[in-house]
Amino acid sequence: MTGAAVYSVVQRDLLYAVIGTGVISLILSILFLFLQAPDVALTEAAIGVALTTIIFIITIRNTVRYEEDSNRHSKPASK
Amino acid sequence: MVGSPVLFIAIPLLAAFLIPLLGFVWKESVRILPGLVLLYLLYLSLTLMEQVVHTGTIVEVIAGWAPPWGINLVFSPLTGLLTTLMILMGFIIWIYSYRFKNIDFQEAVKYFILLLMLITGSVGIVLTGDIFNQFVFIEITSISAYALTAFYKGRDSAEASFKYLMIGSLSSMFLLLAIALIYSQLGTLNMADIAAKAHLMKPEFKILALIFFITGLGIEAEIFPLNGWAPDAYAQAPGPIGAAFSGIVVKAGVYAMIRVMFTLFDVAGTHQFLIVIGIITLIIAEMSAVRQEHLKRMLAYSSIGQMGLVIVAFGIGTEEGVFAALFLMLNHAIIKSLLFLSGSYLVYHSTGKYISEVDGIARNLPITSFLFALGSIAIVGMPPFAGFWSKWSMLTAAAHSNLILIIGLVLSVSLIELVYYFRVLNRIYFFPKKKEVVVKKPTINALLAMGLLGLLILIIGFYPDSVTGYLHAASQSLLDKGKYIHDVLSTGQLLLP
Amino acid sequence: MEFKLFDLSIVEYAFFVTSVLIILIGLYAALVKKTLIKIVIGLSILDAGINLLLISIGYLKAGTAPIFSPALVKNMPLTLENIKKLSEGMVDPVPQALVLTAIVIGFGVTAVALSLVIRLYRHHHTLNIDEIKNLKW
Amino acid sequence: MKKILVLSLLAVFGVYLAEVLFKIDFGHQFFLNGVKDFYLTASPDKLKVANVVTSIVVNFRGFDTLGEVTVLFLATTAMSSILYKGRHKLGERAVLFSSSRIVMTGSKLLFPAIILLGVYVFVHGHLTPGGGFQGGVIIATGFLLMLLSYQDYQVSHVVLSVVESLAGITFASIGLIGLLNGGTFLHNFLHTGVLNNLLSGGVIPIIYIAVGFKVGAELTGLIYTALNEKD
Amino acid sequence: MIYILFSILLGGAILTFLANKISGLLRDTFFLLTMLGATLIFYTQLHIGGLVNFSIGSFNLEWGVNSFSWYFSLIVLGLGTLAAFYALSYMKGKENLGFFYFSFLISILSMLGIVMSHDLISFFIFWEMMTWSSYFMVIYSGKNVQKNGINYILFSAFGAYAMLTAIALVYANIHSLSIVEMISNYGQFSPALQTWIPILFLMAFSVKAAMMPLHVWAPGAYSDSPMAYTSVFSGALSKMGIYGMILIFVTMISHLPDDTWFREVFAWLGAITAIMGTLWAIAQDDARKLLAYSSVAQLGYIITGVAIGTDLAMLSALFLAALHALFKGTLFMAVGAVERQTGTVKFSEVTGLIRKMPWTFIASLLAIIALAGIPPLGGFVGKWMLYESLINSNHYILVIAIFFASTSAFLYCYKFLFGFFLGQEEKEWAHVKEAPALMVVPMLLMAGFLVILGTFPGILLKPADTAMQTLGFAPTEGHLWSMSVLFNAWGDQVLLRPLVYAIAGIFLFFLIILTVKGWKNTRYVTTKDISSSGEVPLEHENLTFSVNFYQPFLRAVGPVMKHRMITWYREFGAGMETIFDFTRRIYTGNGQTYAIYVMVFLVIILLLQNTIFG
Repeated sequence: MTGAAVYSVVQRDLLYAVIGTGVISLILSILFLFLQAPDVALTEAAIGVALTTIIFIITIRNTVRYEEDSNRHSKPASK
Repeated sequence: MVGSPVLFIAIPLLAAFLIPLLGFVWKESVRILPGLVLLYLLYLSLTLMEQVVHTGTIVEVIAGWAPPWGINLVFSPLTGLLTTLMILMGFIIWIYSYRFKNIDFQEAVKYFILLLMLITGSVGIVLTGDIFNQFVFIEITSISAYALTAFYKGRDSAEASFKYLMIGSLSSMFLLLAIALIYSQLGTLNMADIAAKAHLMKPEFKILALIFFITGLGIEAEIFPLNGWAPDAYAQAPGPIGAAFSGIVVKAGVYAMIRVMFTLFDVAGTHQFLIVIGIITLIIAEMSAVRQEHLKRMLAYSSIGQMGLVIVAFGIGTEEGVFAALFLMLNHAIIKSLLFLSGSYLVYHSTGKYISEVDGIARNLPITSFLFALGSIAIVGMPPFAGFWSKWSMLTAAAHSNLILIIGLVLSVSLIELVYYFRVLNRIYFFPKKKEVVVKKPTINALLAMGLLGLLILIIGFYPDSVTGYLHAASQSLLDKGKYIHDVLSTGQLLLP
Repeated sequence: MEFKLFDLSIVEYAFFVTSVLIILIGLYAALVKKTLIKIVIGLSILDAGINLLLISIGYLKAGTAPIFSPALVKNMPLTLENIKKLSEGMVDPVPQALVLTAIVIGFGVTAVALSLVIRLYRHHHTLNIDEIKNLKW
Repeated sequence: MKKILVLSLLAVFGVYLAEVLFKIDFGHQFFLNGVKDFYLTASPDKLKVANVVTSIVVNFRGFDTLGEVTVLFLATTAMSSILYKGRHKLGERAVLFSSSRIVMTGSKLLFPAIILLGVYVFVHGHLTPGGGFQGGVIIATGFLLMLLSYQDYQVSHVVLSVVESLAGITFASIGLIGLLNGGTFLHNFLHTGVLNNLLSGGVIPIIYIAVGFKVGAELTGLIYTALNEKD
Repeated sequence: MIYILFSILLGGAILTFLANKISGLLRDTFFLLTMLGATLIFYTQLHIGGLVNFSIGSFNLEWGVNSFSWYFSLIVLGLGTLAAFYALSYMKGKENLGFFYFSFLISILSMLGIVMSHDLISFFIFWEMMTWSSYFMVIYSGKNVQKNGINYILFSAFGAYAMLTAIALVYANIHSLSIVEMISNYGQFSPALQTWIPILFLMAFSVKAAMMPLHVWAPGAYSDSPMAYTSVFSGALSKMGIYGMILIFVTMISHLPDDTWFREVFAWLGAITAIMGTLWAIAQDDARKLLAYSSVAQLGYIITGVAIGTDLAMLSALFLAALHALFKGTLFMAVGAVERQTGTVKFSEVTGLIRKMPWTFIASLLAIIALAGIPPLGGFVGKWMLYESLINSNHYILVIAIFFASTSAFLYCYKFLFGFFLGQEEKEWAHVKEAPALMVVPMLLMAGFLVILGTFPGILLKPADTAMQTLGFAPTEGHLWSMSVLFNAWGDQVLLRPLVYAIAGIFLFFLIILTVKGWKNTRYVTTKDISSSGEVPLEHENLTFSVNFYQPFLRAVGPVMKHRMITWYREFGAGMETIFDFTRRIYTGNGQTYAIYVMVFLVIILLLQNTIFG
């Protein structure tokens, strides 16, 4: 889980980083099951894995995919 | 029984859920409904306040489970006072924004829902007697605040909002950590219960939880190194929302912080700590305000500074100090709201909201300028306006506790404050107009709202006795920790199905 | 400062260690990474860490989930004593309820944050936080 | 430089946090008279709700849930307010990936099943793991599936907001009825029935169903808003 | 009665303000009626010793009149009424008149309030009302607001806050705000408080009295307000500072074990103020500035008198205070008259108005004579008493300093008279007429009163003596002020009246001779033609004699004057602003930096937790 977290922080392709967070959520929900918290596991699985990831992906789709791109086509901030 | 404190939360929520539905039927209702709700709640809070001052704290139990188990709402003289203040400010802000900028219907729906929730969240923070519930209300307030900050599309509002959100997320992280630490030790989330059992906590847990609380709530209360988001958010939010931030949201943040420090834990040194951070906040904020080019940003820094002053007054820790702090909060809410509301009309024509563009605007906007001047003079603490009495009570409280240095500092900072407010006033009244600017005349409802605030300043200024009774009751109820615990935990009727 | 970091009980505390590490990683991303999306990712990782921490605090060794399911009750008459006996073997349900709330709130905040990111990109054509500072001083 | 500063800050923070956390006896409860014992007994005994988490979420700490639903509602409102550009242009949705016929058909088949699963989850919220949130989220994923695979799939905004509002109003009204009926907000004024029956727990399942609808509608609306966002 | 007096002034102020919207005549009527009504009530109805009580904000407020406050009210209302008449004519046709009259009346009200307050809180409130009403006047013209206006309000606020601190300290210690109780309990304060409370109060009062390190607001503020108000500003409002100083010196400082130290410092500050004020006045080209600096100097004498604090010195201070109100009021009015008739107040532009504005000239001549302290006018009596008290209390060096200032004052007095009224008549000013009667009559009235005072100083000395008795001085039994006799330091009796007559006679004689001689030998030469001196003037070069008047003298005192206090303050202010500007860069605009601040804050508390929460 920590590995997934590190991966999604260092990964420069934002899409993969987001998938990384999805993996974190997945592992987290499994951990929740181990910790006898089925309700929370269910919620985390549904929200963390599915919805959060999809919203991130939509955002990336609307902005940029690679971290290096984040300021590449920056024109002077339009006022 | 006139009504129960839970109505302060339930009715606005009901209204917020209703607004989109009603919007399909009658568009105007979207704007009217929040006002009606707030008016009713204002009536309710005033009657409850009267009752509470005479008969003692009302503890409202949710779902029929007695306090340590169920969530409870506490309507004490203190929380009641703040609730009344917040709802009053909310109502005035509603009046002001009733026709604010001809925003289209879809935007109006969102604006009024968010505004209503901003107020409700703040009221919830104050009323609730449960730390996790308080966290939930803080989140409600914050999310509405993020959205309202980013409400205007043309400005850099999204930037301000994002900064706010970043810091706000850190705040909620710290709050959750603190809650986790407390729960791991005491197994309870009820504030009174925690206060009663605080001595059972291991000291390192207690102090770490306190530190997390200070950091988390300090972000909401805008104490110095944590308030980077505040000037941006104040300046970029629409005018009435700036007023709501300084009149409602910060008050809730400061209340939460003070409640944690005064009631929850019995850690030594909190008072001195409050004084130190309060002074730092005060000085840095006022220093930053002096050379400010943007009017609303200047007001924002001034607002932060005033909150620093409030925190210093709380830090004095005596009943007089708390009284002064509450009085300062009350006055600051009224006066700073007036400044934000009138100020946003003064710089309406300026895209950058520059102070240099208000030159000679008094000729076009005489009433707004007059109200702005009234607010400036009052906030600097000149008698016989409202600000003077609170500053005076603060000074006597400090003098009583032999904190002479604080008096000196506070007054020298007041001098700084005076300089930048009067610079703006001079510009408004005496500078020649640079070019023909198209000024926006305030609408009737905006004038009404500002007039009400101006009237309040005068009333409190000339007849401070009108509020001091409530303030005394409130300050006693904050300091009487034993009574708080007793009041909450003795609400023992275990209502069961 | 006494440290049990190298104690054998480290295994027992794996959940705490993991959650603290994840909180720190999330914070690092939020405080150092320049891309707005990375910052938001950091914040959501942070949330995950805190949720794990809360649930671990409520854990009871060899406990059961706090559900009186038919499988658990097994046709026992549900007298108060029986309930008490069963409940002693259950993990703490309160943190679970809290985390349930916290997850949803965290999701709400993330959604708002991402919509702000889209707005910022539309306005500034960049996602670099160092370049988005029109508001300062 | 900044990295080093941040790393050292985080190190201090982490050490202090870990130091204190390690003093928690993991896997053992050590506080006396905590609230959880009461919840664990009162839930099956008084409320006749098998899932204690549900009874906490909906009844003991129902106020939190009301707040939480509000947070989601606000997040939806906030998101559409932030991304609002004037009038929506329909049919210009962002295309994440072009979907094949197989995917389309598959989604069409899966969709009712997912919705049904969601409904099941929140109807049985007081008996089995899961509840309003989980069910609502599952419903939302169902809609998400459809939205992703069919580019011209539209969800009526009116219907969404009506469902959302009605569910919210139901929640708040049940609370207020409780206030009128039993003197406290969210008072459980219905007969609680027998443990592990579907019709048990008084108002708890009703509230959870309302929550389910509300969450489902809100999340669907949220995703819909996000998906309709396009430069 | 005090209620009625105050409500008349407050109500009149508001009515005047509102009437401005309806008609100018109505406004003027209201204004005049208010002033006259207040004055009438004051003289006929107010009883010395009456007290009224009421409470506000859980404070008990107490107002009353004693002979000490009566004396100062007399100055305020006397000068105020005359200035009101003057203002009607002076202000005619200007903008925002409702605002002007409103502020005028409020400032009169607040000054009366100050002297009639018997508790600290209403004292402070009236003090602040006085500050902002006079601030409105300073910024009325709209010129130099950002500079002079801010200066004025900043210094006033500084003083006010010092006072507020003192009041808070007093309140925290004795739980009462009554001035009487403060004085009677003063002995019980801790030694530190016994020193600091008077110092803090004196800071507030010396700002208003324009004492040396705190005087820099005065020239700008005096010269920027409309002249109709400046006469009150300089004449009466600054006396509020003197009022407070007297109170503090008599009731507190004199009870201190080491009060000589205090007295010496303040006496010297007063003397230095007098000298520097005089020197600066000499250098001015603007008549308003000249008078402003002269006011600063005159207040310096009074402060010295107050600080010395013997019977005679106090008496002379009180006498000079009233006198200063009279002559400075007259002079500012005269400048106002010139300004109104010619449109300028620069000596280098206006000359030779003596024939155009003879009455103004006569009034200012008399006022100047009084100012310079030349017999036979009142100024002489006051200064004489001051010198005598200084010599009696062995302050010989102080006498020299004061005498230096006093004689140097002749220079600017002469400059004032000569610059405006004497010299060549310029064609440019041929059309100038005498000011309207409403303006001239108040000036002449005051000037006339100055003449009377020169011979019969008892008219003022008697109430001043009564006032001093209220403060606990022994009655002076008349021998100090018995109209005709003055004691000098060596115990000889000098008959004042013959002396006065003798000097007046000499003066008249020379005047007649000079006039007659001058009449015969007058020859018109334009002041701007100096080609006969062999110089070729440039075009547009102003060559009036008033340019570089007293150049040699100024060159001589130049080194002293090089260091202007105001530049120090300005540099201090600029330095502070630079610091402030630097400070706000903490808010870098980068959200991430703010987040790092949060972590830094957290870590600092974490590391210091044992110190903070130990």
